Amino acid sequence: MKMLINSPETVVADALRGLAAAHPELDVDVEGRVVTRRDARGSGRVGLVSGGGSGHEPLHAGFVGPGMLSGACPGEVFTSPVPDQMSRAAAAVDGGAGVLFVVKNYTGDVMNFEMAAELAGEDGIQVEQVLVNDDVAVTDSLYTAGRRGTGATLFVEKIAGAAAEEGRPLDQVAALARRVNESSRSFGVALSACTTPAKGSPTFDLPDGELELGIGIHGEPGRERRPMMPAREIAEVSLGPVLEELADIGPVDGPVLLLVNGMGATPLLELYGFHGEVARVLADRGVTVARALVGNYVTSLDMAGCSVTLCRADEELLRLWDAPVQTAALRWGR
Amino acid sequence: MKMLINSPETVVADALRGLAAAHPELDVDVEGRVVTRRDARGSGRVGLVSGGGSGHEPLHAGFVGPGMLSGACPGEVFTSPVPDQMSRAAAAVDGGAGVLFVVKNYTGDVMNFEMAAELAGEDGIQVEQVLVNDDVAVTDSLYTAGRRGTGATLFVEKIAGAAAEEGRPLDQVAALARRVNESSRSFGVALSACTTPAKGSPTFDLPDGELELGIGIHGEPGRERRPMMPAREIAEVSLGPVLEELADIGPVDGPVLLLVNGMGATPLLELYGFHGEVARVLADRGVTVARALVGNYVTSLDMAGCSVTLCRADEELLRLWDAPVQTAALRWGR
Amino acid sequence: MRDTQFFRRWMAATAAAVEREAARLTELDSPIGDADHGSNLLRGFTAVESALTSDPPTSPGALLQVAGRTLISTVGGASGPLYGTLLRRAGKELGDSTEVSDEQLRAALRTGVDAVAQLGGAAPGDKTMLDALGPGVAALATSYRAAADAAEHGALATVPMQARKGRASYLGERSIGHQDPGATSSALLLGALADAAEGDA
Amino acid sequence: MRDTQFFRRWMAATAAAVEREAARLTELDSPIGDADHGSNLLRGFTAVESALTSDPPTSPGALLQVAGRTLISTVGGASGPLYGTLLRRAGKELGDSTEVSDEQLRAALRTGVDAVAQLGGAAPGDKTMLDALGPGVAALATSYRAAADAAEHGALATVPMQARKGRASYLGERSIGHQDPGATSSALLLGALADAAEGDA
Ligand SMILES: Nc1ncnc2c1ncn2[C@@H]1O[C@H](COP(=O)(O)OP(=O)(O)O)[C@@H](O)[C@H]1O
Ligand SMILES: Nc1ncnc2c1ncn2[C@@H]1O[C@H](COP(=O)(O)OP(=O)(O)O)[C@@H](O)[C@H]1O
Ligand SMILES: [Mg+2]
Ligand SMILES: [Mg+2]
Ligand SMILES: [Mg+2]
Ligand SMILES: [Mg+2]
Repeated sequence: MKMLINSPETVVADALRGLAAAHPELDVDVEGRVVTRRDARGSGRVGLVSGGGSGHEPLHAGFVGPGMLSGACPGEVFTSPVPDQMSRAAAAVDGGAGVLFVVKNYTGDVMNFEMAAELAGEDGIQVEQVLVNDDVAVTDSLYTAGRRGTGATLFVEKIAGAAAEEGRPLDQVAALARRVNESSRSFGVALSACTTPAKGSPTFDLPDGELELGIGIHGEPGRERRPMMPAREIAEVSLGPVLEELADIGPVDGPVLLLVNGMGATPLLELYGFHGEVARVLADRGVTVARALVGNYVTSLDMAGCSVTLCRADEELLRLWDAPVQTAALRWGR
Repeated sequence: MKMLINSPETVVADALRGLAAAHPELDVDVEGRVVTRRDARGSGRVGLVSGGGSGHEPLHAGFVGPGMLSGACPGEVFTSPVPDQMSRAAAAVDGGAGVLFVVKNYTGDVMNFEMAAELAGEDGIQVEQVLVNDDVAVTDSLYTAGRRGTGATLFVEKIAGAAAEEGRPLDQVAALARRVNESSRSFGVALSACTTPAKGSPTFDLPDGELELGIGIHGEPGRERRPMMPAREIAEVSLGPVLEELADIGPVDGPVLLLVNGMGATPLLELYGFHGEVARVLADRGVTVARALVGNYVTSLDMAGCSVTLCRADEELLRLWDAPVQTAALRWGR
Repeated sequence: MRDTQFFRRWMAATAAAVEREAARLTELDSPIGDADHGSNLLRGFTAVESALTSDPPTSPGALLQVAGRTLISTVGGASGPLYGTLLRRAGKELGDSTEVSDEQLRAALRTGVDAVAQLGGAAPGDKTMLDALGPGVAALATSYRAAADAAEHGALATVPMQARKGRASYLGERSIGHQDPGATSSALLLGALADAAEGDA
Repeated sequence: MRDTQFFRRWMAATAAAVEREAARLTELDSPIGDADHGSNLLRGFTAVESALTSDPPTSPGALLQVAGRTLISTVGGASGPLYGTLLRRAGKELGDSTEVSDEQLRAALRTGVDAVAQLGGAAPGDKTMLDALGPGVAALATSYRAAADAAEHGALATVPMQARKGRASYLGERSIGHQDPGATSSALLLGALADAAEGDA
């Protein structure tokens, strides 16, 4: 597999250099692997820090800026960042009101963020953590590492970011973030595997007539392989378990936030067509989509495929969703 | 090749339905294949209409909205739209100040827009056209169809759109659009071919160790095949002819606009790394990048690869570039 | 003399040939184009068939004009305006008469081909549909079958040419060695004409 | 008694084994993981080597703690904190003495393995590195080579297991039939320890 890179070893540093060149408004510490907004320190606002393996761009660095993350810590490709990164980011963005870590639920991320929280605590920074675990393809039981964190991360970061921007205190920002996570569920489908720079070949074989249901965002195979289906069936098959699990929490009778997400190599032409099918299924089931976002936001390198995330919203969440955001990848409002 | 579609025949209509669902602020005529902003008619502003084959998303429909296009006409995949679409769009967005057609220089687009201009003229709408032809990989001679229109289309649509939004008259908006085009040059590189829904297999074979230099945005092979190279060399090889052709017009001693564009399936991680190399080459050559945009904007379905577009800017162009824009794919300012 | 039904059969035979050969036309459009010629013409001639069926024109000239306008409104790309113009101009040339002579048809098609050359700016040898249409329509002076053969021959003769118009021209020398898709579909058009004429005989 | 040099050789042998086997570890991490285990450990043990070289610790305990901290600071993922904790806790256990007995080393590693179990929450049979580390460290009571063999055996024994921790657990039953990458690298670590011990003899 060919890649537009210099070498597998320098991929992350090279991308950070490019990010710095494209976004002079961001503080990019290429050595230390930390991206922060410039105006966080001493702002009095809660700092919002996330991070995870690289390869999911624009998540997370593309979401750093007013109204969303204060800082992001990119690890190696599909490898959680090390604790030093997060404690460095926490120190850089602590405005005096404490820092919230947004952690996707993967063994590595959880352990590394936990160690970082200890380090930051030793530095006198008040740290809270929220674990994102929205992926219904994984059974949440004692016998797994628990549901993975996927598309809901974007909802959590946007809404908690808006709350932090408003000057809400740490406990409230953390509570909101947890509420968004608990209200969100996702399901992902792969039409092709992805290729990591280190491996140089697809992470799994997916024959031409088949797709993988219930994939994560790290090139892991899914729970089940099925014959290829048209977009309208993929929409049914994806939304089924998402709506089922949401219904377990309570009736889905209010407005929802919807993310129709591309895994990286799915053309927007296809993704919009898929979104049309998702919207149709939801309308058929009487679900009111209050806001929809369509695009490649939580990706898996060059994987072809898509995921759907729904979040049960209310007035407050919608207001915070609509609040201005000004990042590399997500921008609206003033 | 698997695709996230219902059927090759319905791809464009399905995508338009999805666009309509995701963007209630747009008028989407699925039957008539026209996307327009709601507030164009009777606005007194110049209408800006573009279009072309589908498969280049977010171009053009993703650029419809305040500060950019008034309307877009998506053809079938890689097939210029038919004249009826553009004359329909012209009628829908004519605010009384005339309409400018932004046409990428391809035989089919040129002929279909020309026929549409005649139709619109018969309807009493004043129409001007600007031809975008920025791709230096094609020699502009009597013996070719002339340079293709690629990345500069985004610059033309953004800057002319800002001028139209300001209420400038048709002749001035057209002159600005032409100036942006004449000041812009592009070069594209493919790491993989793309697959059209109709054909279902890659448009050309590109072995693992090779890349295509000088490709267009329709899955056509390029002018030359070379052994695969690292990103830093691809940056050199791409910028060389762009800077050379720009120098033919005059010294590149002022600020430039830079678009580092992904062809659709190139992960942002790679694209940012590539941008870092582009920025380095330009800095080495003393070129001042005033504004840079990095992302998948002028794509070729699921092609892996990139293109670079430079536009010699001045105060006026930079001011219009910075002016607010509010579209599905490009948003900034208030 | 050829009546409206003859032209109706010509268009039907063309539509059938395009349907049969669509995949091959798209395949030919891949190495030197954008892989859509077959689906473009399939969409166009399917629309022509339904236009001619739902509201059958009553003269050869009207029929060709409807076919041409329908191609322009449904095909897009380069081939839509070009084939549309070919048929529309030929149709205009035929006027309102309900029957036309072979000689009139030949003259009308010559006018159509000239309009294609003017609209697209291509010359013979540029590796376009003109390299089949030109010799094909010229050979109508001999017979319909001769025209079909000449067009077929003209299409084959595009293989060694370097393209100077249309998308294939972007490839420069790399366009050499491939048969032009538009010239190939032009041969289908004139082949269908010969089939219609032989059916008439 | 084992001096600092012994531990230095252990780490060097581990780094060499990881370098040799990195591609295989990543390969094992593809069907049931995310294809990075080899490059993760390569990055980590390369950093350990340079940390130990640039500022050589003067006791076995200090050395293992530096190695552990370096892994934590450079590896990331699941294996970084886990291997880092293994070595750091073992190092802490060894204290400041410049020489340690085989018995002390064995006890220290047992403490390290317990810390790994506590941090990761995995139990034997969950198809993780613990399935090689556990039997391996237990067999240290017999000999270093026995420990290496037991770890190797433990790694092989993960093949039929269904994963209940880490990324592989997402696959449910589809994780069966693949060898766990972390258990495989744990066997390398204990193999390197045996090599170092045999070099000492
Ligand atoms: N300028 C031109 N003059 C005549 N024929 C042309 C010209 N440009 C292209 N063609 C013909 O059109 C064919 C391509 O048609 P098609 O694939 O449907 O359109 P597009 O090139 O827009 O994708 C070419 O094979 C060629 O024969
Ligand atoms: N909870 C856990 N307890 C013990 N070992 C674990 C646990 N989770 C994962 N591992 C080990 O880590 C290995 C994977 O390491 P690595 O690939 O470097 O990290 P990641 O899974 O984050 O990509 C697995 O093969 C397994 O042996
Ligand atoms: Mg990993
Ligand atoms: Mg085309
Ligand atoms: Mg074509
Ligand atoms: Mg791994």
